Amino acid sequence: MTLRSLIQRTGVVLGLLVLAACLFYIGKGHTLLLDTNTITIDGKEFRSLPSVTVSVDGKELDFPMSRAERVMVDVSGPEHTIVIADEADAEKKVEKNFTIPTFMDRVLVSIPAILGSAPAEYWIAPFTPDPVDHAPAEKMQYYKE
Amino acid sequence: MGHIKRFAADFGLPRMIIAVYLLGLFLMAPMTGVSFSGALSDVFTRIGMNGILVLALVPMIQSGCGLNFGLSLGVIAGLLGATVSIEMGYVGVWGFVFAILASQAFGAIFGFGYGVLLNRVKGGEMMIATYVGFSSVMIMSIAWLALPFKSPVMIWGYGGEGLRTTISVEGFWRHILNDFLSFQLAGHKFPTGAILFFLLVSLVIWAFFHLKIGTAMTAVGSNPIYARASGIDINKMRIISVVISTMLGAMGIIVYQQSFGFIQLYDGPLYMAFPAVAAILIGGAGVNKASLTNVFLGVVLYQGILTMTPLIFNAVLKLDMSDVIRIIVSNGMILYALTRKTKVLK
Amino acid sequence: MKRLRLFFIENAVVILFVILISIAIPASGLPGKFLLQEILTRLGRSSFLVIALLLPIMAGMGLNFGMVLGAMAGQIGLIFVMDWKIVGIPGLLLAMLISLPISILLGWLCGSIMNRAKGREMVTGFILGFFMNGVYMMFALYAMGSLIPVMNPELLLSRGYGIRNVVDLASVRQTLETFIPLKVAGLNIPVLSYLFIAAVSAFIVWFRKTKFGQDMRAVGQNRAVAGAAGIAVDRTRIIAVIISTVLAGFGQIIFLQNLGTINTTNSHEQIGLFSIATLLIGGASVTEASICNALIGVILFHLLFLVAPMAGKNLIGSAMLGEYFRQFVSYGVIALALVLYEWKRVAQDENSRARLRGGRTDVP
Amino acid sequence: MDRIKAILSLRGIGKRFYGNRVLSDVSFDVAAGQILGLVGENGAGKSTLMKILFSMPEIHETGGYEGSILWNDREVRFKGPSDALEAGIGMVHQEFSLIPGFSTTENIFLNRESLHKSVMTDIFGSRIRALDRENMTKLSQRAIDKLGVPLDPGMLVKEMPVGHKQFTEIVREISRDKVKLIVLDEPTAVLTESEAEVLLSSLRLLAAEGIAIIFISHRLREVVELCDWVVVLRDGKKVEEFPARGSSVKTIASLMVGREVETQEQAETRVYAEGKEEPPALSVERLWVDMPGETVRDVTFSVKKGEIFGIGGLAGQGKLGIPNGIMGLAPAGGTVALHGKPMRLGSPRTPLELGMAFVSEDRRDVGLLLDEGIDWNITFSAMQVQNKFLKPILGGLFQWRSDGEMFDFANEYIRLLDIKCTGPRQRVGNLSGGNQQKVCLAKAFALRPDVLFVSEPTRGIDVGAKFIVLETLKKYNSEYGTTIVIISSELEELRSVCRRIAVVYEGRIEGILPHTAPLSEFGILMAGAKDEGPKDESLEENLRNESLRNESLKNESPAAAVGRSER
Repeated sequence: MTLRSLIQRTGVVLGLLVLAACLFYIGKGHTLLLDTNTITIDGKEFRSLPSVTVSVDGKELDFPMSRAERVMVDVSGPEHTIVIADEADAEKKVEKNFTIPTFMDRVLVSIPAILGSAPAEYWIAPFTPDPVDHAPAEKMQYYKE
Repeated sequence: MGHIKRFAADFGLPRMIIAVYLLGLFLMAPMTGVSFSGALSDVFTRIGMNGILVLALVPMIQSGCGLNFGLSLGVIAGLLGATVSIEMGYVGVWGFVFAILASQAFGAIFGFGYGVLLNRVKGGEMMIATYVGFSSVMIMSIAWLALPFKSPVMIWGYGGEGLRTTISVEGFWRHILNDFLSFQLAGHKFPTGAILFFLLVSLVIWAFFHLKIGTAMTAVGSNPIYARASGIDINKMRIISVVISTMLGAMGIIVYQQSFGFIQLYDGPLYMAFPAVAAILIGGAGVNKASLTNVFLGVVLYQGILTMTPLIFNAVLKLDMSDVIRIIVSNGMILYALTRKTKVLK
Repeated sequence: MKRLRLFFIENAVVILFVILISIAIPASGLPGKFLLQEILTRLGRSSFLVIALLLPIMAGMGLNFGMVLGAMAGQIGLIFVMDWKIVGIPGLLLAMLISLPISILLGWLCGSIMNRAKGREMVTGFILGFFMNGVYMMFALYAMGSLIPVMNPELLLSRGYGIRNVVDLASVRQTLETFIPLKVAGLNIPVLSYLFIAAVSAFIVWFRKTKFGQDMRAVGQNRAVAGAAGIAVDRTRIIAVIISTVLAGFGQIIFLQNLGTINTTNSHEQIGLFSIATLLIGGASVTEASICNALIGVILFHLLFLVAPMAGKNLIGSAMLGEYFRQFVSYGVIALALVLYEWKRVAQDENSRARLRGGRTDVP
Repeated sequence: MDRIKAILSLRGIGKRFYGNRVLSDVSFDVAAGQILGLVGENGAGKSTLMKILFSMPEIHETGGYEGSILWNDREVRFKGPSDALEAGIGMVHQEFSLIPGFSTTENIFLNRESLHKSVMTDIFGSRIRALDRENMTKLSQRAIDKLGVPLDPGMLVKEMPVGHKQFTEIVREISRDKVKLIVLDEPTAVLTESEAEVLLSSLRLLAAEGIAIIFISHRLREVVELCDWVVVLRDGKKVEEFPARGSSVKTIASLMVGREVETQEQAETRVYAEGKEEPPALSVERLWVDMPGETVRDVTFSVKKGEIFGIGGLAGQGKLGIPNGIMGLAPAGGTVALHGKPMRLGSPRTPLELGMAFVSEDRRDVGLLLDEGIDWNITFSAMQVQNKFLKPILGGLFQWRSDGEMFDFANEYIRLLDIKCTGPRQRVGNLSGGNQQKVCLAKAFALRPDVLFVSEPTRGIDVGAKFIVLETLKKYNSEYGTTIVIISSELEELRSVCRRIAVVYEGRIEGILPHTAPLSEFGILMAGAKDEGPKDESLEENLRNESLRNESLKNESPAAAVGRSER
């Protein structure tokens, strides 16, 4: 085996590994938990609007979210766009991009934080299910992307 | 030292590993609280159950037809014999005897056709046997749906079609051999009759290979060209071996059923050949050579592993890996035999 | 006239099945549009697996019963992807990438073992499939979740280790079929699946034209001559099996994403049987097979698959009968192909004997 | 030697196989453009010599060779056949090494295909490159033109006539750019007369282009016609080399088959078959046998009761086909009568039941059960055909094998024939060739045959065993009056035990000679040159001297045992 072929072969293997990593990165599925609960950041309280329509990556939820609700949405990849509009006033619309760390499986997305233009690092948080779930079970709705 | 090495070479490494493994299992039995005598009784029951099916492989191996993966054909003949016997309403010993006689008739017919086919595909017998076996099982499945059996024991009760998938032989000839002369061995039943029957059939086969015709059959397997030059009709010998093998398969499955208690129809016979093949190979047989020693050793080792593995594994690891181990051991053994360099490759 | 006869003899299997199906379709009473849609879907689902069988046939190793090894590799890839929650097309591609090294390793193993059993590659591959199934079960049922970390508890059995019997592939389910939606005359066309099949077909066609392909053909026709000419016979055979195994792994991923679930312990078991039967029904033999045979085979086999139970029910009043008949056909067509192959081989031996007699043929 | 510069010189080549000397001190030269005919009986060492030239693995594995090979004046030691090919030496084998489903072009360039470039070469190796078929066709057409034969580059080999296959093989060799020397092993054996003509003229064409050719053939007429120079090998030695022009088939044949030997001792042992006018035990009329490589076309002869009859001839001429056909091992037709009663041909059982037996030339495949013991091997035929070694049980319903009788019988023959073994139960596969042959003889004797065929009784066995085998045959003949037909490639052997010897050529009996006939006559018959011109006197003389010189040598170094397998 010549050095040239050794280099090229190593290159192919590395290329495949990089490809695998890329696929992992862009294909990694995340479960978003869109949350309209009131959130307090640095002593400042953010409240959601009474009713908002939310769409993630161009897909709108079937029905608007009121306060203190949590909705699950499956997405894939790191980059996402969220559009939040006031149900009462369609003009009042917020469109934001956010990035999910690759290894964060379940992501709590705080609608009030985005609406209230809180610093971007507070928009999302890893979600670890507690033994007692905050959101009432009957309000959980499952969406498939 | 050289002696031991020679013995090891003769005995074969895989066989040795399996024997040591089985021995280990038996030694562990008392430590794990597994009932030793119960396990032993279980092993013997299984030997009596499966022995003849393993024995059925010998004639075809000896005549050079290879491993009879088409044993399911014999099993089908046995199923026909058993169902016909039940349909006729024979009970007890007579039911059993009739089942065997009927199955032998079917076995002879199937075996003849099968033998004629195998003679035309010399060299490719094993794969063809497998798939001929498989397709016959499926044809028979259609037949089980269509055959006009009437016995209420066998047909679906609630207006279903054809025969049941499993038919109980309770009340006909369940344990007819197992219970014959059986005695209690430390609180567990020893299946004397089944073991005796297996030995008896083995004796007949042993005698057969000491006759002129059996000698000729062995020579055909060893070197068909030599046999032909000595005036032997190779094709005839091969057909006879296939017929005997199929008939033994038919008998074997009935003995199996009397112990098991059920007749399994439809897909039941599909993979019947594989454990038998694995057993005889574990016993040290080759693709072209098999002896009764191989049969005995093989059936003891194989059934021993099958019985002991789940017992010990469950007791020690709380883990039932017996299925996986069975699959790996039996197919590994067949693979080993297939890839081994055999001297006579005809 | 003679040519017509020859055509019938050479395509006897295909013609037989065409006749069989043309009787069974009206008997089944299934609507034509339904059948057409099903066939379009199944072409996309199964063709890749069937095409995976072609190279070993070219290399003279017969029907690669060892392809189930590739299927296992594919399933392992999918299980990992499910565990890591990689979704959609990237998930499928990643599953293929994961299966790749496993397939290569298993293919190498399979090829090496077959090289030790020259002349009985088929039965060896067949048994090897069973054997590796044991190893696979060990891996899937005992190692996963204990030795190999599994993050997603939904995949595991309740006892805490071992993959569940059924793995839901919801996140990749039918992504190939729906990625490029196309509807023609009310029928869904799985465009991307077809592109995959086109790609593998192109690969096979191209591969035949390379030196690898030429060597494989040479090895397939006469090992001794090829070896004497300096072709690395064993290596060439192993490469044929490796490629077949890798393709079988990809094929299994495509197959399963269409079905949407994996039966952990037995999704792969029947794949070898069905793929081989499919190829043979398409008119292939143990020594010759083409992409055409594969595609025709898929259409005929699956038509039979679809209509046999209904036809059985309508004709004889038993759906089970159709089911058994279908299985009989799968096994029977393999048995038939093997018998024909052996007959041909015996005839060829006779023929080459006759040729040795020399140029003069004045023997009375 | 006053010839032009040699491109290949063999200097004192010798070779031993497992202690058997098969070649000793062979030297000759080949010059560019020269056609050298290499002739010799089977086992004379031609094949071994060529194997040494090509440095086949089996030569290394058995300890290499003696002497040196000079290629273009430099000593070479090729590491393997590919090295020799690389250096420019090509070989056309006897059996076709062609892929049936490939075209002429594909076969010519097998594993030397011209390839397109590919960017993936470094990753997957050069085999990933696609074939440049256009270029291949062009090159193969060029090579075909060079040979001047009517070959179609696109035709599949399986659809070709035999001759074209041979041409394809030769084109393959000359298509190599560097080829300087081509070895042709029996190239005309499978060709028709006209095809052979085409081949010979194309070989002349090649030679004219400066390519040297070593032409190995049993067809001596072609050798005389085609070659510039002839080298005769016998018993592993070079007997003679001389220009082909001016020599004749007869002289070459005589040189090949050996020397005149007629000792008193041999004449004495023949007494048993002299005199009495016995009726024929076996008469064969118009026999044909379809045996691959040994076709018998039309053979008629008869053997007297109690006679030891010899059948000789070169390999491939059909002498082996005769016993195989009569014994039903190969498809045959014609009339064979035993003691005047015609016998049905085609089933091995018939002749056995009528009291005939056969010791096959193919010990391993036909003669023995290698995996069984000596006792089984010896007694099996007698048991199956004549119901010996059996005990009736259950009132004769079954025939029980009597292992004890078999054991004793085997023991007796082990003693009689001096079979070296650990006992009657030893696996025959573990015995040496000579002892295996003795087992084969014992198997035939166990049948107590009336007529016994023994085919190549001494092939591949050592001197001691050879002697015992031949002596046993003679003894058996004189003790039981058994009619024996010995088929052998070794004329000397036949002449030492038989009274009459038939020589087979091209599937026919070319003539039957008494053992006393001069060697040259045998040679002429073997070469199929009955009606050739007058003898070449000077060479005849030469031959006589040669034979006297070699006589002593012959006795101490038995003919090549291993090389004998060549056909």
